[in-house]
Amino acid sequence: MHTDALRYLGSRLITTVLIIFGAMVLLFTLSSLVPGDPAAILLGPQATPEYSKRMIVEMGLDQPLHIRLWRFFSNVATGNLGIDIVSGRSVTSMISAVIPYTIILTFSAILLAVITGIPLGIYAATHRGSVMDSILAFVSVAFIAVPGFVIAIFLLLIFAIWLDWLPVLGTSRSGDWLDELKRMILPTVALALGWVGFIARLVRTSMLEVMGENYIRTSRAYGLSERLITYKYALKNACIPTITILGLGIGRLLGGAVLIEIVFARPGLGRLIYGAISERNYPVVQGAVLVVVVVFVLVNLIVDLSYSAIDPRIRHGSAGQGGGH
Amino acid sequence: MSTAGPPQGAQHRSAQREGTPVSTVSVAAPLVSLQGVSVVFGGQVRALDDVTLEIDRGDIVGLVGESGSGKTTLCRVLVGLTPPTSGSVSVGGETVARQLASQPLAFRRRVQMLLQDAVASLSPRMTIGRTLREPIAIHSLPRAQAEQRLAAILQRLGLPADVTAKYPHQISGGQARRVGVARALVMQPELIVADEPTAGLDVSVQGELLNLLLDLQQEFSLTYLLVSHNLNVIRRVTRRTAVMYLGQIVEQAPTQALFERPAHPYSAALLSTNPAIDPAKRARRIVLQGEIPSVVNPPPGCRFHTRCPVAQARCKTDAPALAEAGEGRLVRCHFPYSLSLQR
Amino acid sequence: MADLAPVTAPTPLVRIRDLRLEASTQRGTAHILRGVSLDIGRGRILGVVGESGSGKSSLASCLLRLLPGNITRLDGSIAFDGTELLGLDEAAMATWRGARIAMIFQDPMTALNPLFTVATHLVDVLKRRHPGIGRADALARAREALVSVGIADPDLRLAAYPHQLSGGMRQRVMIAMALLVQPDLLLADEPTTALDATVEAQIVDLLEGLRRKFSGSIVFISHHLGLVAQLCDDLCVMYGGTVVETGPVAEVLARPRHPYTRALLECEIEDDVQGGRLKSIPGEVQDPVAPHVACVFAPRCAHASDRCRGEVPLPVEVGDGHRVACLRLGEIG
Amino acid sequence: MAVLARGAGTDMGAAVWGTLRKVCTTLTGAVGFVIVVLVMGCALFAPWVATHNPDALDVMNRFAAPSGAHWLGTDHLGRDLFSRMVHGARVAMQVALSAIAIALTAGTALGILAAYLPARSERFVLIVFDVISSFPSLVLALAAVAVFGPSTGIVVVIVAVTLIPHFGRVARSQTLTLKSAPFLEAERILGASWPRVVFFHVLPNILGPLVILASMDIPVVITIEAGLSFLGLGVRPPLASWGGLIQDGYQYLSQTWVPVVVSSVALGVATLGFTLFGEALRDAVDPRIGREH
Repeated sequence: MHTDALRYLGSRLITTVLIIFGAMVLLFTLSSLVPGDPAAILLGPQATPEYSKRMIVEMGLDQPLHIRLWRFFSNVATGNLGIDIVSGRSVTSMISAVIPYTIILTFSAILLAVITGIPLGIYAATHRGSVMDSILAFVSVAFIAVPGFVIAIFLLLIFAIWLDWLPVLGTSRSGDWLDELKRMILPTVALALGWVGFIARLVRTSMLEVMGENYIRTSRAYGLSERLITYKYALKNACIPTITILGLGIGRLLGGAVLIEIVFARPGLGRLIYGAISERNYPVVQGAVLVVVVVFVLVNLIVDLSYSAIDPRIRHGSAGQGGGH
Repeated sequence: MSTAGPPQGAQHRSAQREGTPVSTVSVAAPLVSLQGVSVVFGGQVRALDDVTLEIDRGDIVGLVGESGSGKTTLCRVLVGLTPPTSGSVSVGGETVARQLASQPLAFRRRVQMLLQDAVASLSPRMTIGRTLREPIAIHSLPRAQAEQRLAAILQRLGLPADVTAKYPHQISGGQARRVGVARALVMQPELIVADEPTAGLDVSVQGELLNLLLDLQQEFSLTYLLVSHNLNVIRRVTRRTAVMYLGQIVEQAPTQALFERPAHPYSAALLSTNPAIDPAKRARRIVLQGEIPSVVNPPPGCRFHTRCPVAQARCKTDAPALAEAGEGRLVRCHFPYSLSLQR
Repeated sequence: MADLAPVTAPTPLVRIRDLRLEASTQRGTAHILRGVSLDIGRGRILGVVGESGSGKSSLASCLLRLLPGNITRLDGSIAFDGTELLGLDEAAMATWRGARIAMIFQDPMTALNPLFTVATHLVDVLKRRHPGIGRADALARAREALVSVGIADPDLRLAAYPHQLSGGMRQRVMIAMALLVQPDLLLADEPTTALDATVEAQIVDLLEGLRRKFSGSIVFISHHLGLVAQLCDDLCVMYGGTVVETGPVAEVLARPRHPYTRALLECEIEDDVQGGRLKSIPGEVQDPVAPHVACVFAPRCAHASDRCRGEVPLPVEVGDGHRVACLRLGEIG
Repeated sequence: MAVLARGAGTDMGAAVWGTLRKVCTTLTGAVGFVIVVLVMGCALFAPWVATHNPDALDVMNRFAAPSGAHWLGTDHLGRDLFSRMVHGARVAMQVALSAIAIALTAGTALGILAAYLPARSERFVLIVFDVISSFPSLVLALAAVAVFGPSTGIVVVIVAVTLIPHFGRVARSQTLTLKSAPFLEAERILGASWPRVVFFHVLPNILGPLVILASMDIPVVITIEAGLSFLGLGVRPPLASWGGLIQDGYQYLSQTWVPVVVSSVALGVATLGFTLFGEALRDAVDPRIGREH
């Protein structure tokens, strides 16, 4: 039992490392395709050929590809994501300055989605076929289907411009946390709504599916109360697909956060990448994208491990055998 | 012995078989010969272990055993779906491996299989007609002749003409089984491996299918290997039976002799799990303790010793070999006949 | 129905009268049970046999009133020790489940929740049966129950999740669960069908041993006539949603009166006469959508007359508790 | 699996027709179907549906309110919004359909291949899939745009690449299930060659679910294209695209909200319509499709 769990942990860790490794190779390949000379961009039109050459040597761009790849890996491993070719600042410090905004936005959105989506899903499943169930179904699909930035624009238009209830753009400059909290509301809701619908629907379907399983019939045959069956026996099973989806959700939310940050003019990885693209500042893009990927992969790892905490079959390395899934 | 049914030839052969020891070569070479066949999956799962089995031309051999006994693997080895890890499998005097390498299609025509789940063995998005023409297309059989043959077979099997326009989910389980038989017969095979042909059929209709299989055996001079967990079917239909446990054949004997007096303790226990309806005929119930061990880590010595009611010290260390025990039977036991079915 | 007055000395535990179950399907209304009348004797094991579509599993579901959602009609009478089960509301019925009626299912692999340990399953069932029971007490009883179904290392098994147990072990756990609530009626729906032969023998042995410890009645549903003959006291033969013949097992099997029972017994090949033709019943099983206006077996019956094709036979007492539903009983002997 | 064949008999056309009818029996399915037909119609017949040249400038008439001449008004350059929206549908459908066609083909091929490859190679393919899907689509697109500059072609390629693992995994798992299916065993016992098995037996049985997944991916691709164009990193102006229209309007939000609302509603209705249709299609065929992810 114990060794199975360790083996599972080990294989999951190896896969995670391989994925991050692969992502770095992919980013590096892209970067080696960047047209033009980064040194020339950095130095502008005044660059003398000698100075430009010195710069190229300094940045190691004259080295063969595999040496540059190796250098990229060892730099990343030591936390060095390169140098912003426009300002000359360290990419790592630029990213660490803005990443808290993105992380907080993403995680408050997922938290909001979970604490509203799961109860809604349970309600819909236990009141199957009711009017409320149908309304929830339609609202869910609308939230899922309509792009997040469109929802963001509408929220902005309604609550900030027409109703003028909430401050609109950016973060609080005064450091006033209440003001900052207010400014967080719209972006968080805009980012979360799609996932509220998604989680509500997923919980509903999984719940209904689990309710049809033989082991629920066993519980019924022994007269266990409907409440015990729903909230103890069925909910745990129904949560497993939801948890799996959450891992993927973080990735999509990180992607969505980029757009939301731009709509609401909030600082964060999205704005950093956006700004860097218009400057053709590839090292910044590369560093920021890599950070997004690493966060995504690590969150997925955590999700997978917590999943095994719920499901003993994964823990014991016997997934898929027996047990109706 | 068997008086009513078997054709002249078969009777002749079975008489021969009783007279001569099994291990020596009989006059006609057996159609199927497995010699010391083992199959190991992934380096540790010993699905088959040193299986030796011969099937005479025109014979009907039964195979019984529980899950993990290796019945299915044996079938797959025989039809060339699973290569043996060691040992040799030959059909018609030439090894399956060589036939698959030199003329695979000829081997496929020679050996056919009826799969356990008859409905699922038909391609779900193809009409029955197209499924039945698959062998013709794959083997580029002469079209007109093959079509004629197919029509004759369908009629012989009592399948309605409109069945060919239907899809598998639109026909009954009994019909699906017959379609499977028809598909095999188009190839004019010599050997048919039938994996649980009556599984899932109600007892009121299984007789019809078995009668059909028996008739076809005569008409098309077929040889059968019949796998079933229904001991009544094995007892009634087959002439020889092999009992498998944990990847090994533990006993192999003429069916009637086996059911009357099993030599291996496992055979005795297995046969006793099938209580007769008539209390007068009901044998003593032998209840084995424990569960079937895993094939990944089979017990040392005799594989059955962990559950054997009559095991002795020697059984825990010495692995018995398949040895002759009279009446044309082979038994893998140090102490054959020590567990009796009699009350 | 007056002719169905109880014959056995004590009143039966359960008296089922004219039970009808219908469900809506894509092809129309399916008649799953077409007027079943049956007694379940106190302390007796009743074997219910029948082929697919005979309604034997649905009969068990009716007794527990755990039915799928597409049921459109359930009427007749199930009198359980004087209480009419069909008259109870859902809340009242729930108090019967896991108290006076318990059930063992066919597929032990899916009958237990994969995310909860054996202990959780057993303790929850006990707490529902005896509200107020302490956890330690419940665990002790669960442990005891596991021992009584032949589980050698109960503490290990209590802590185990279902996937860590073999099929036979899971079925033992299910039996232990049933024993824990000490029901008056235990329903066993093909409890050994999914098991290997030698493990099946163990479970049959266990069920037979139960007779000494268990005072309630058992309904044992199976398609294996030999098993029923060995294990049961009474036999009920079902076909097409009706009971065609019922009575003491030895009597029915030794002197079957209904043409279907006889045909079924002939299909059971027990002899080793090689070569002879195997018997089968021509035709196909009754279409559940077909209306119930005649003997359901008439289309396949060798003795069917015009009367059989136009009239529904009622059960007739032919011996001590031996009842047969056949219109031509007198003629065919 | 055998869904399209179920009940419909022999004719493939009849099967498709039957499925569509089933889709339209639900209200949401019918609404989705109508929207899909409208969007497709606009895309196919944009020049005829549009009332104006979408690129015709009329700076004197900028931010015109909706009227008989301009049904939805004009944008900041005086271009007719309705006509730009109709042409935006064309761009959206072009991007969505070509990206999905590429991803479906490549993903299915890779998925089937992975299922038949030895374990080690299969694991490599799966890791590659994992690597690709560890990039949120939009983020990978941003990285690519940073390198190659904004263009419709890049959007198509990147979206296709990010969708390949989606189809590839489903194709693989479906093929693995089929591989041990008795009817494929039967084919092997009959001696069928592997191309025959793959093309005649595996492909027809996995294509149905994959096509339905593809239809459910259409709104996802529309969203990504619109998002990139909204950032000015997708379809290049002056070509009309829904995301670009929203961006144009968003710039001038302080002056008028009409263009933003109109183009957002168009985008929202289109993605909602395709989602409703895709889900109704899935439910009509097999509600479990795509649930493994």
